[in-house]
Amino acid sequence: MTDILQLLVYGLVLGSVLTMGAIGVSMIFGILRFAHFAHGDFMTLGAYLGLTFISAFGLSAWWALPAAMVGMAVVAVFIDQVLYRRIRRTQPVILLIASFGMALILRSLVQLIWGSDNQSYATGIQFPWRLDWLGGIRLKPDHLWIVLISLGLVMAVHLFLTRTRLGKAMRAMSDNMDLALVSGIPAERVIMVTWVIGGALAAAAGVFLGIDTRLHPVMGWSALLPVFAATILGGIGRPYGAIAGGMIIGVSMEMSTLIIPAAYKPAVAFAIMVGMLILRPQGIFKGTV
Amino acid sequence: MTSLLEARDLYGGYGGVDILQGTNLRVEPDEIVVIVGPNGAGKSTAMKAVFGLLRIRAGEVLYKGEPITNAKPEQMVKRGIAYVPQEKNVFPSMTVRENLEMGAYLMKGDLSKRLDKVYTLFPKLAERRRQQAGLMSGGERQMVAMGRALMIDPELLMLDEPTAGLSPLLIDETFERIKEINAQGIGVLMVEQNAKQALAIADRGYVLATGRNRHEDTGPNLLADPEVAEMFLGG
Amino acid sequence: MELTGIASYLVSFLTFAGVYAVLALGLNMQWGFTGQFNIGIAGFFAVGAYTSAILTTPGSPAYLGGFGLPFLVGLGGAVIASTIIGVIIGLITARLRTDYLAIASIGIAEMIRLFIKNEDWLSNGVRGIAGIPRPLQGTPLDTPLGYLLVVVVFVVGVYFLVERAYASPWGRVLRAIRENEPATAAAGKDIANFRLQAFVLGSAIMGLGGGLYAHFFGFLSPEAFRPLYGTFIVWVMLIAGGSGNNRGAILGAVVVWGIWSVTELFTDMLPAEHATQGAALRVLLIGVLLQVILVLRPQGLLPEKPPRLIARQRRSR
Amino acid sequence: APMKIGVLVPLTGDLQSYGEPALKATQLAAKEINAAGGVMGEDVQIASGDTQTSPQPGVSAAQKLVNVEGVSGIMGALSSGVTIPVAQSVSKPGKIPQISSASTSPVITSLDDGDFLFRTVPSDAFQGVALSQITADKGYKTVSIIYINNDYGKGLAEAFTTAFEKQGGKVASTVAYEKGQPAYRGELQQADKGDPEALVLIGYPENGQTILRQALEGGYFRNFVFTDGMKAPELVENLGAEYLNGSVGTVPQARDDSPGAQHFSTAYEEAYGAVPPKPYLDTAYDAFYLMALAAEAAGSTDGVAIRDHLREVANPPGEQVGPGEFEKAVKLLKAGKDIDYEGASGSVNFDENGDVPGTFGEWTFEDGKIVTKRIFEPTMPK
Amino acid sequence: MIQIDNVSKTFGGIQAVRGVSLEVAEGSITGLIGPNGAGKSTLFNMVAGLFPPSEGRVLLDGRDITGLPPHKLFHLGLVRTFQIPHEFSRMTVRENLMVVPPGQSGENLFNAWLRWGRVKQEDSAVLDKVDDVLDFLEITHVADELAGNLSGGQKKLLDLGRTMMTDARMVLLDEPGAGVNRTLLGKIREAIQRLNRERGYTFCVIEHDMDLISALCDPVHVMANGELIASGAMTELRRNEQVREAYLGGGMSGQMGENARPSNQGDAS
Ligand SMILES: Nc1ncnc2c1ncn2[C@@H]1O[C@H](COP(=O)(O)OP(=O)(O)OP(=O)(O)O)[C@@H](O)[C@H]1O
Ligand SMILES: Nc1ncnc2c1ncn2[C@@H]1O[C@H](COP(=O)(O)OP(=O)(O)OP(=O)(O)O)[C@@H](O)[C@H]1O
Ligand SMILES: [Mg+2]
Ligand SMILES: [Mg+2]
Repeated sequence: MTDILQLLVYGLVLGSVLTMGAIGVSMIFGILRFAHFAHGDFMTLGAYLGLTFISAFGLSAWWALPAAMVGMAVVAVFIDQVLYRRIRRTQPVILLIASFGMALILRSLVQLIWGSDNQSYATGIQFPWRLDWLGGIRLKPDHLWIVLISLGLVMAVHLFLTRTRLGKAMRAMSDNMDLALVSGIPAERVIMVTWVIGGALAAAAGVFLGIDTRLHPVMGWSALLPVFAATILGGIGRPYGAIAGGMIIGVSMEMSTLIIPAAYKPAVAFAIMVGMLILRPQGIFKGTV
Repeated sequence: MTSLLEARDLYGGYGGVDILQGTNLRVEPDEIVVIVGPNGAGKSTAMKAVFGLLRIRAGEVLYKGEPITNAKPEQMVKRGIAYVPQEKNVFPSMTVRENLEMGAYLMKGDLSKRLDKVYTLFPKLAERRRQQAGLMSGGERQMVAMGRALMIDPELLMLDEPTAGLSPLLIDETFERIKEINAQGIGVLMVEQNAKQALAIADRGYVLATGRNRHEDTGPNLLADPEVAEMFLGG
Repeated sequence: MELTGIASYLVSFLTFAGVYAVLALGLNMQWGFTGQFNIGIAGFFAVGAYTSAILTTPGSPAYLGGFGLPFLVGLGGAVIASTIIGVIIGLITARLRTDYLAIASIGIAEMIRLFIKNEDWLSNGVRGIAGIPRPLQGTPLDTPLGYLLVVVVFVVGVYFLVERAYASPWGRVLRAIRENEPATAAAGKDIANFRLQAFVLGSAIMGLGGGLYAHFFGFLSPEAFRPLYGTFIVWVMLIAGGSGNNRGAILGAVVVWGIWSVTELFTDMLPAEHATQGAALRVLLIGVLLQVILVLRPQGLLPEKPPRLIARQRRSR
Repeated sequence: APMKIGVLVPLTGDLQSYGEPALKATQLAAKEINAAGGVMGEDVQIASGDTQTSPQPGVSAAQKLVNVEGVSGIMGALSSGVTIPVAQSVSKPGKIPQISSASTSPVITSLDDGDFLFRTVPSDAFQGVALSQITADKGYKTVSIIYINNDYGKGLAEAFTTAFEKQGGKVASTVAYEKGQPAYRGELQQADKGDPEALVLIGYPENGQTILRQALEGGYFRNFVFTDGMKAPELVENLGAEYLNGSVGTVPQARDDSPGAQHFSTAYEEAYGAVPPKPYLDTAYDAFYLMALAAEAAGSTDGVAIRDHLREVANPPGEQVGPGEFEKAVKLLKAGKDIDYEGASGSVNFDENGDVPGTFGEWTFEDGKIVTKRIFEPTMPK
Repeated sequence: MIQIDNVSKTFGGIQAVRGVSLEVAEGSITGLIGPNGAGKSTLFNMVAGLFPPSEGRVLLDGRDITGLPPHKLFHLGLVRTFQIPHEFSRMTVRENLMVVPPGQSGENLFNAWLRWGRVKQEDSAVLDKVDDVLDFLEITHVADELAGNLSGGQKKLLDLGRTMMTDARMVLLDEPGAGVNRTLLGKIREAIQRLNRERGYTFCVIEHDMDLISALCDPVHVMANGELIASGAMTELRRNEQVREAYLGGGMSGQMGENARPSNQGDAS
């Protein structure tokens, strides 16, 4: 029982990371209609930006987080302006392939700038609290923070999307870009905001991953497929669904080792996803029509 | 007095050949102007060009005397021009109410007055305010589309076939509404295939064919012209 | 036959490109014609490669087979196996929309790879299968050039079949499905059936590509079928070449594999101390070149154009 | 024409951090050889190729080396998954000798390579025995294994288990891990079953570091036994010295008191700074050196001729020459004498399969440093 | 020919069609009118197999076709057009029409590969037919355009053209007139009549243009709020108070719209 609870805790941590990535993927898909394959490398770059802030200004990882988020938001908007904007009027699949090329570019940049060895934010190990009232499960302060901050960010995004006009305009754009233009919705600005949110959350995911594990130029790329799985599970274009998707994928990946050989672990995310697609193709929460 | 809208000698298209071959359009304040013509004549293209959705290669568009050639749609809305496209004119996954709100995206302040106005014009929309627009019948969508455009309290309303797919009752109503709207001092430029009815309420009309102006006259005169009737209005 | 250095490099380069061209043609059938977003190419690729390898290698106690059968039997097996897998996956995913099919297919491909990786009895697992024979052994044509000829024959053959299919009424229905399913159904076409046919045929072609790959390399391990080189590069080839255009698919394979290989010559000019940075720079360059193609020619180098009407020229109006 | 040797290593992709030092080691060898007058009087050149840690680009790069650069031999590749297809589709048909410095897969021993594939690193079959020996020496009776799910990890895990059980030890559980996962706690939980005293971690730092961190944080393990793949200084930097103290590992390694090893480390340090405590530098150096010696002995840059002379210069009998003694070797060869190269990584004597036996080092973390405790030849327990 | 038997359809909370029963007689041109959102298209979609009814049955020639998929219905001779045009955007107009004819042997891959000659021959017959249809609809000049580039009205014509490419027995037309130029619409009307007379096609037409309906259809069914509220000849329906209130509008009679604007009456005719 403790085993299960313990893995559940870990699953929630992993789920938070995936959620941060999946919300961005989901929003970008909703508005620009393409699966953003560079999102994993956004996470990587965000994590490394965090590293730079830590080593340059001596910040702690938690203070580097907002800085990395801002930095990544800027990078994301920049990339959109120089690349994606130029091909936005073509088919989505072109954007998809372009984002794939962008993934290659970002990864090699990270490698050129920061090198290819493992790095980490802080030396040392943080030992967990033992929660005896909860069957003796172990809980690390970092993990608690990761989950709490993720929750906060999710709430913020939720409020933004439902309470602000810009948030609603995003949904309008994802429905019918031409009509949004005709209605006077400043499409370019909305797209920019989408990238700001997507980039910032990707950076959060990257920094969380860096805090929890280590930094490596392929760290984000490796997490990309589970992030997609979470997006699908939640229903494409549904940021709230992404939360549920992220948590389900995270928890089931961590728990899977209880029943199947660990070598098949990466297949778990896919198996859930494929099963889901076949049984309920719109995702848990209906995806966009 | 300057015209509300004036388009002079427009040339432009979708990349290849020019669809518009020197089209001219003019709307005076308080006027209802109707464009009729065969399918594929370039009517929708002309509307899109005026509204900045299409690059105009030559010619100019003036709004109240100021040039707005190739300005962004956002600018058009800010200046008080509203446009309802012919196809895909609602946000399918948003509710009726949200569709209307999007129409007033650039407007600051309380929307409830404007919403009420649209709801009185189209009571059906009030009834269905929570329905997703994508799931509505063809005619219902047209209402949503019109309603969305009216949310900005425009000075010039551009409508591309507003009555296509509407029931006779609603067509009558729609034209009534258009007259009402016009009576409040809003200029209306519309493309119509329901030509007889449209020309009947029009101050002026254009007949467009292959991107050029073929006839221009008052509505009643065009209706009376046997050639126009034979060629474009269905006898 | 003696070949000079550059020529034999070219031979090997073209063999590679040829194998990829087969995969790109298979993808074109699924995506270019029908609009099926399969990003699980690596799965079919792997099934084809492993089937042919198991059938043609000499016996081994470590894994299933090998049966030491001839090359063509191996390829036939590759096609049959990937057809079967194609039918199964095609039926499972029949109801899925584009984006969902994409994600489901990549998931299934990864599952196939993990299966191959972990089921030693079948595929020798992570150790891989070595000693896959080349065809034409014992003949004077048992050279790299000979194998290139074999690959070219298959590329041409597949091109012919696929191009005919494209120009035929069959291809017309597929394109109609790609554009609008309800309308195609209303025109009396059994969309599920056509979609399945296209998916399976595309998969079979990918399996053939896998077989050609196995005999070119002589060794298979699950590493070869990771998404980057098993799937994405094929997509890049098709999109850069021109999706919907079979010649575009072939051209894309040559150009993209060219970029992938030739960029190395540029970075070789850097001093040797900077080899690591050079390699990263090269990947950067690949990424940038790819973007340049996409921005300048979003429809691909050879954009799709409606096939010439196969019937006699219509009377002039 | 001057002799050109291809160096085929991963410069991008998962194993890139091993590619760079290996390339440097060969550059060092080339520098020394050229300072000593070069091969047949001309400077030997290096052409590098990037495998991207994947077979397709690896083979393509090898093709380029052979056909465009016109190399006479290939040093590489590192991972067996690339080395084997290169041997089968490039070296063997092109009749070019290939020496891998890091591919430890047992498959290579029996591979039908037309005798063109060699390696300067012992097969995993031996390291498994060495690993079992140091584990037993530490006094561990029951251990668990977590290994990377590839040929390297699997081969070592199996060899270790066989040897360790023969020695009377017990393997509580064996878990394969997939690389690139964000977390490995499930794996650790599995490995924790059956009260193991230590974790035998066979893998690479890329994910190994995550596993270590999560093992420590989760309180699963405190004691570790590593293999060569995890001999990486960044672990200390990233995890903290105190947690690694006392953990031990094996690595294929020459006796470091041998003149060859000493020469190599001094020369490397002079040229590039401290020798990174990563494996497969000395083996790369030796592979390159042997290739040059064999060409000198053959008096030709033809691939087959070089291959035919590889064993002659590498194996006894003959006068021993070592790193830094190229000039001497040339003289001996010119005088018609037989030579026996004793390399930086050991005696490097090729058997009929192109394999080398080897000695292994036992290394450990001491106050944040990786130190070699001893060098030994493993013996299979009865 | 078609018998709709007590059919209902609910979408989530909305009951779009409630217990409608009606018949389309063989050889007739039946009209279906009603206010927007009355459930007409929904009824059509159920008959055409786009989705099954929640309740009730649909019979074609006495055979139960409830829930059959569209392609099967097509082969039973039932074709339809869409209210919102469904063109094949990245195919030429000509190809759009060439897709339709059933039983093309080139739709079988093996024929395409092995019996190229025959496929070619067949295609050339198809092409002749296509050219006739294009001529008829006056869109020959855009025959080689991609269909996605057509104007709104042209797309409607193309949709109609597709139904003319086959030997249908029963054609469902969902607002063939919306957005179509009235002069052309007159010709379409004639074509429908001719197909009906000469080839015995049965039509069921949804349309809001009363000119077209009264010239073409007998009988006409009126739906409102998902229910069938009246049936009969157009002249009778005009006198039906319920119909006028729900659909035609207060003072209307005769040529639509004219009573609404008496001031313009003289000019209009
Ligand atoms: N898929 C759907 N989901 C939910 N409601 C739907 C759906 N399709 C149609 N409706 C609703 O069912 C009702 C009937 O729609 P239908 O399209 O049949 O009307 P119609 O009679 O064809 O109207 P029009 O003349 O305007 O085309 C409408 O209120 C519409 O909003
Ligand atoms: N997106 C497009 N790309 C290329 N050509 C187009 C595009 N849209 C329209 N056209 C072409 O421009 C011409 C004029 O089209 P337009 O939509 O302006 O016609 P219209 O007068 O509005 O006709 P309708 O009454 O049928 O709506 C047509 O021949 C059409 O084929
Ligand atoms: Mg139009
Ligand atoms: Mg309808």
